[in-house]
Amino acid sequence: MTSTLLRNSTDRVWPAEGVTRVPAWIYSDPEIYAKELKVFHYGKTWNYVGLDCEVPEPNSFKRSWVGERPVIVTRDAAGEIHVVENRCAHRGSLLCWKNRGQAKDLTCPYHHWSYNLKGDLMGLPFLRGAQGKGGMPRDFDKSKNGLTKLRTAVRGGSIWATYSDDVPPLEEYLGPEILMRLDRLVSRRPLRLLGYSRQLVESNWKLYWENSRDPYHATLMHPFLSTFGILRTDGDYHSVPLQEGRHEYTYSHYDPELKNRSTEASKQIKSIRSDLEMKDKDVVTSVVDEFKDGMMGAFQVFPTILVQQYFNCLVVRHVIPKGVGAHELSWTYFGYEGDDARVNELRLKQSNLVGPAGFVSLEDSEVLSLMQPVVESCPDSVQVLEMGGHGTEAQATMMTETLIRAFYDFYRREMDL
Amino acid sequence: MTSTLLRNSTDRVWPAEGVTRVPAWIYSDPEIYAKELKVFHYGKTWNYVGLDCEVPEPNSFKRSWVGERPVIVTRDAAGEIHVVENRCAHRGSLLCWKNRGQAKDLTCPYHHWSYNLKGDLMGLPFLRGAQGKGGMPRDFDKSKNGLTKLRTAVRGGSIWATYSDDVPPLEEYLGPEILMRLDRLVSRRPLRLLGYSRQLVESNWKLYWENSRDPYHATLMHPFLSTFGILRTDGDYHSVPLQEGRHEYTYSHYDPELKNRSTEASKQIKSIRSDLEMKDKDVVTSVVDEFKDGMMGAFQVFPTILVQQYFNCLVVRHVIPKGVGAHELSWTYFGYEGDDARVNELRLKQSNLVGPAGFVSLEDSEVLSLMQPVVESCPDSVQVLEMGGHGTEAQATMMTETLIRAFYDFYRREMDL
Amino acid sequence: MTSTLLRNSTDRVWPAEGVTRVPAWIYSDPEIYAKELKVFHYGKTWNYVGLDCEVPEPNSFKRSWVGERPVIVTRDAAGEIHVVENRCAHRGSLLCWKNRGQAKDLTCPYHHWSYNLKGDLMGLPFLRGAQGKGGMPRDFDKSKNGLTKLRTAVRGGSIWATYSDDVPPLEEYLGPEILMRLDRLVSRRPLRLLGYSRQLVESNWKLYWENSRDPYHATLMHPFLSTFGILRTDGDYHSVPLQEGRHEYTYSHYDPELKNRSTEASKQIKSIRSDLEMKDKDVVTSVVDEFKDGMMGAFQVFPTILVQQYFNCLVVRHVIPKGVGAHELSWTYFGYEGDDARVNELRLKQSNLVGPAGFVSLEDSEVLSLMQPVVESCPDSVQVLEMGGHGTEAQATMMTETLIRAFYDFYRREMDL
Amino acid sequence: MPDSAISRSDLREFYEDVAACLDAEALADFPAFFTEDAKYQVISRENYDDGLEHAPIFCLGRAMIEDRITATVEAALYQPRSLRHFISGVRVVEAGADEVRTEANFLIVESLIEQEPQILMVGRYLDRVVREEGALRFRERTCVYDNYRIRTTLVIPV
Amino acid sequence: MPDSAISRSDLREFYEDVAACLDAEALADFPAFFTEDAKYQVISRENYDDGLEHAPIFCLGRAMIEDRITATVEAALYQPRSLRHFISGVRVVEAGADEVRTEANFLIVESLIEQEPQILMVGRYLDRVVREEGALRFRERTCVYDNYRIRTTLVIPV
Amino acid sequence: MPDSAISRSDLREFYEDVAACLDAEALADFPAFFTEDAKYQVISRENYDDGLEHAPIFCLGRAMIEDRITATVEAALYQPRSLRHFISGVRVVEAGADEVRTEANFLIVESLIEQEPQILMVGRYLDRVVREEGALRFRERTCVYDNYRIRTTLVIPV
Ligand code: FES
Ligand code: FES
Ligand code: FES
Ligand SMILES: [Fe+3]
Ligand SMILES: [Fe+3]
Ligand SMILES: [Fe+3]
Repeated sequence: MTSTLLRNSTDRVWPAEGVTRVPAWIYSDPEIYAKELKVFHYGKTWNYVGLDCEVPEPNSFKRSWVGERPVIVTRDAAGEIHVVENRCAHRGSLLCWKNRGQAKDLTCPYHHWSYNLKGDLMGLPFLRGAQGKGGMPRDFDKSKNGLTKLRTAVRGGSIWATYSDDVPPLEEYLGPEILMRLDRLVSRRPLRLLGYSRQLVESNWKLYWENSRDPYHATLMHPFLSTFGILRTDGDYHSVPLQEGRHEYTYSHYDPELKNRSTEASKQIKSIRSDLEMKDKDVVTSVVDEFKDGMMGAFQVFPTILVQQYFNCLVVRHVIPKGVGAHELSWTYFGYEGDDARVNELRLKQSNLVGPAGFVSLEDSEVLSLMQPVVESCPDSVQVLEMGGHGTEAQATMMTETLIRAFYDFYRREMDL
Repeated sequence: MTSTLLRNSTDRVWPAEGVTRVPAWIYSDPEIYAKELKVFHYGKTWNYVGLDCEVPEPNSFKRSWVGERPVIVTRDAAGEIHVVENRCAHRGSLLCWKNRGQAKDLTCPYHHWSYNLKGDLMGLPFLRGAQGKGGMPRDFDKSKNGLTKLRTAVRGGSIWATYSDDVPPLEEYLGPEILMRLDRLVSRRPLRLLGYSRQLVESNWKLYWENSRDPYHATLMHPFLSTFGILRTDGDYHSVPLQEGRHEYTYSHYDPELKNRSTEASKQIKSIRSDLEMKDKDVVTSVVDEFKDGMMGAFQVFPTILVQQYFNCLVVRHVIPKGVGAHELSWTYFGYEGDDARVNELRLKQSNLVGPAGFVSLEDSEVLSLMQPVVESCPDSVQVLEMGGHGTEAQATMMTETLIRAFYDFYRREMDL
Repeated sequence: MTSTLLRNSTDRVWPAEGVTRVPAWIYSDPEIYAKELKVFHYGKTWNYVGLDCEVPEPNSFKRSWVGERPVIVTRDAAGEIHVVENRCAHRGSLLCWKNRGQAKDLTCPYHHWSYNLKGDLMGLPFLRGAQGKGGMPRDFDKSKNGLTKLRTAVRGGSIWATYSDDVPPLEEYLGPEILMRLDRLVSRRPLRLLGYSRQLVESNWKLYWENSRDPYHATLMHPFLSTFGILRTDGDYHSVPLQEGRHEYTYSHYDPELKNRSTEASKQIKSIRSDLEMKDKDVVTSVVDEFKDGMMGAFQVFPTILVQQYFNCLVVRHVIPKGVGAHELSWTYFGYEGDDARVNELRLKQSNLVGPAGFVSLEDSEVLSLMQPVVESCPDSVQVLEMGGHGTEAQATMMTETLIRAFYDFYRREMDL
Repeated sequence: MPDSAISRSDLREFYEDVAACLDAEALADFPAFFTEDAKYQVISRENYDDGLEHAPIFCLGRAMIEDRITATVEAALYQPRSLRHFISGVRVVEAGADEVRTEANFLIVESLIEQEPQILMVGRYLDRVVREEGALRFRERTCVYDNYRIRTTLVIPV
Repeated sequence: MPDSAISRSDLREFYEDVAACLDAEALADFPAFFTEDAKYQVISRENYDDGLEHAPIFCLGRAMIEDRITATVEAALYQPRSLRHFISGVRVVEAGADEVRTEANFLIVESLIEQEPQILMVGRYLDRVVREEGALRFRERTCVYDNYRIRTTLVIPV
Repeated sequence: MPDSAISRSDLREFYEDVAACLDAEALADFPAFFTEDAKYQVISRENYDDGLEHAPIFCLGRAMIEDRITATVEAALYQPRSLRHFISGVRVVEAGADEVRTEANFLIVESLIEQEPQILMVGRYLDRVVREEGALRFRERTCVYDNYRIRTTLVIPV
């Protein structure tokens, strides 16, 4: 950790090879991290903050985060969604102490200043004092002392916020490919909240960001995927960077026969074992193809979420930075209003696949938390990103790091590195 | 936390509004914190280090702190009080490992250098070596290798220390108003130690310093106060800054009828509940008015203590900084020699009011520890201090932030901010 | 800790007295620490990494550290020893997750790149892709993408590594005096591993480094030594700095009569108690003088180890820095192939003497962990090193700090302070 | 009491035996502590109190418990770890005709290479226990963990 | 033994029931575990060993225990928390005619929003227990905590 | 069962009494819990699993246990500390003719001046217990600690 303290900006030179190399100091340098928050999370981006089913009725709220800053997502009496900082305008106390709940207004515990769910200051004790003593000055303007309001956008059941007035509208920021995939999951039917899994991963947030853009590792590090025929390197697969690397998506078509086929590629995977079976097939097969397209996929919206679907398990992974060396993974599992009992059961059962104890995800946090001390102790070492060539174009394979190269192409421009 | 690392001195500009605004970065910037220790605790101030009843007999000692530095308060064989650093003059080992005790001298565990209770080096093993080998050089001067001695002052039962030769004598530093209030509690009769409560609060020390200068929050955030008629915003109350904001005091006269009176102001406090009663009234009423003045009050002596009295509960709150993001609250409860059993029982019972589990204090550490991450994640946010106007003058009300404004007026001058 | 953050290089001025003084900031300043790692552990030094009996057969490995960097010590199929970084050449994952074991190759958990025990990249999945898609570019050169290999040297049963091409060969680096003492313990007979004790000491690594060069403290702070007649300040003793302070050794001849003799010097040690006896004498007496020289001694090889022998207890203390304020002490206890049951039992019993629970070592970590907060809070305080005069020459006594002065003489030259 | 009855000390020993099985990573023996139709889940207090059904580990029926063991043992990658269960306050909250509803507190301390030991999980067992073929078995075991987040990974059942 | 006698396993179950009441924040039920003249205090080992009487929680008589519950439930503000007690080593140190002096170790683990779970308190119970109206009750419960400081706040009784 | 037999609850109480002795730092009473030929060792799981014999505390025979107590009480220097043992899962793994092989989990929480309380050690007791002169005694006690390192120092036996 300390080894980065000696560095000054002139030491921060990206390797000459460009996007096929990544210097380890970007994962441990506190100044790089602070700049990322400023440029990305607090800058010209749209940050995911939650789903509308988390604030189901009027007069409800939930806590969320934009970068390291705590925010509150509210639905006011009129049903409108707002996002405000969870920081009292008076002296900066944390305003809301509960994760989620109902409330007509937000009252600060410290001096009881109270705000409506839009974030406007409605009242404060002893505004005019009492017995002619104390109180706020006559010129105190409540309308200038509300909560910090973030620009908010809602798309289907998803809620977004930004500190930027310049960032283009959400639809434009997401772009048609992401919109199509997002709508497929959250805009066609009203959402129903299944619950959360929260995970603390002691690695720089970008190690997770890369990992979820890395089809190359999937079938190798997650033996479960091939062993039980969910995904295999030789299956049909597409890795597509978007907007010069800002976002990306991947997808494949589920192939029930995959498990029993042996190919040139499958032979290369030591960890495949064909003799194993799940006793309860619900977890590893497509029982109900609810989207009628046989697709399984994931997509990333920079800088906050990865949305993934395995069969009927629908989940948003929210990556929340917690200092240069850690991040929280907040998993929100959802379904749809009117899900029948069978589909609901499938969603719950298939949640065993992804999450802090997920059959195809638990290896990620194991590897990344062990990787962080390594990158901290070797800030001048470099990562090699040449799988699938040196380019940043879309590729129809899992055997590529094009999505990561595309990301660092984008990253270097934005961070001016 | 890291978000402050990018800052350089030019970023540290106080808001143009002056003392009615406080920038959040003063609570999280490690360089500001380091400067505070240098200018305040290690500079031209008198630091409270303890009470004489903690070192009751000759040849006794107790550990204390000045800023982050460990010190030892001793009473030598002649009964004289001394304050020395708890750091061996030889190689810097922690000298004294016990909180409190009796000792004729201080012997270091590492190489057994021994010092008298004044801090003078009395002896060291093998000073002259043995068999003509080893030992210290002839020119080694014991008198130049004693412990670091702090300038010490005693007022009544209170003990003070400073690193400064320039700071005026204690009486002058405290001033007549503080002296009067301090003497009322610690100078009229010999003190008796009741015990300690130690609390770790994970917030910058100044958040607590403000909090204890903030009558505005008292009846709002501590519902117990009004509910059980101890203090109410519409009661008689005085908020008095001293020495351009360096110290301050507040006081009120206890009014047994307060609980049952309803007024314009009391109606503004949501949290008042008139239907509740304590079964044991000893805790919430003035049974024995031992000072014969019906006064309840508190005062702050910069930069270390808040002294507070509730009925017969007498306690010194010692604020000990522990890094930029935390402080220890060391509560010392005391009474007087010759207290009868009834008064002693009242003191012990009424200690339920203030401390880590105190009915009228537990909310403070809850709020402040939740506030620290907020100020760290929003270093550029500002606090608004306009209750009671924009000035720094004394006011006869609780509905004011004049004491906090006065403090930051003082703070900015001393810190050159 | 924070108090060091304000410092800039111009504040870092060594006291005018020179090596008889040590400024406390060298124990808490993160930039000094980072420079130490660069100049020492990653610079022109040989770092101890283990014993050959820890990788007894071909195709075995163990984990170790050079500075803060994780490395792997391997013995390949041909029996040859190698040291490589425990960091995958692909994306930097921690390669080896086990402390010790057998393996024919090293396969990374993340994408299964596999390396031979020399560190050469042997293969990686989908090197050529599959179905004409993906894979590495044609020009990808496996021979250029192996693990980072450290220059390795073996002396008797000891294994050493360096990042430097310029540092002289190990034998020259160690010098004849160290070689003789090292060979005495590890080169005459094949070693046998008895086991490890690992200890976390929350102090700067140099506080331990001094401590193990400090005969002055031994009999004073470890009362066991004199009480049970193992070592006494008035015994025969030699303190010898080597190579202008880089390394050092100390030794004494065991004297079974020492316990019962009273002298001028022994009288100076308060902590000696002559009335105590061990019921099992095996732990405190020389039962089998296996080296036929009656010697007991220790020596330091900069910057990683202290090797010590008490009777038949043979142990290497590996000092591994873990940030500016902590270090790991990794104790490796060993014997020899063919030790008979009696000697083996003596080694195990006498291990009670040194280690995290050692009768003559447990005080060290107690004192040093309490000392670290003191040096952090008083960065400008100085240590006084005048025992045994002001020089850095060898001395035939325990009553000297010459070895520490010699070390800082060396340290200042290397660190340019 | 009838020997079919389940005493508090029977339960404590049963709970301790289950914990010992997990601490020893004898995972193959774990499913046998459940009835065939058993429900086993590890769920956050946040979800449980809010009536949200999602649980990071969610098994309906012993078959799914066996599947999780298979996946963990045969198809998962994780760093070596030592887990120790500490169980306190085992008690019967309701004794029904054929089953007892029981509760207890659990604390799981995790030790990893190069790390200080730390609390992995803390919370409550909310169970339904029956006597089957002479042995006690869980008809339902709901592990409600208090900790806000799971540190790194949850691999071994709770 | 006479059924009035208090066995070690009776005591363990009593201790566990009291802890369960606190963990469930069923504070209203807490005073009933004490006799009317009971003394209940939570005191630091620093004060206790030094013969200093001050205790952060100091109740003389069940009325004061009820008052503290009232104050905590009706007139206190604190963040949501989960507490779990772990009790070990319940034992009788002295069996008197009408009361037994008992001791045990306690560990309280606290879980807060956005925090990793942590040790809130650790220490010893030093108690005097009597049988009253068929139930065990504390005539005195002194909770001596070892930890040097209280982290943030002590809200729920120990 | 014959009164010579050793029940699980006898063992739990025995384990708790031994822990109480250590928590009270009544070290002089510690050796009496062992037979004269007893082996007592505190060893890391790393060494134990690897078949390495070295143990930071290694005593062959009660005499060596007494020596360690003497050294600790009379000739060692360490800062004041409070230790609390928490023991869970005491059970018999094998009941032999004259001895029982038993296991349990231990957690030791340490409180130091100016520090937050922390886990000092966590692991397993692997013991052989006999009844001797009417009392239970250890013929062997092997304390296998899971934690990778010992934080600062191990002074008081486990
Ligand atoms: S800080 Fe929120 S009301 Fe004062
Ligand atoms: S450090 Fe105190 S005597 Fe040496
Ligand atoms: S990081 Fe090792 S194979 Fe990819
Ligand atoms: Fe993955
Ligand atoms: Fe307050
Ligand atoms: Fe030593």
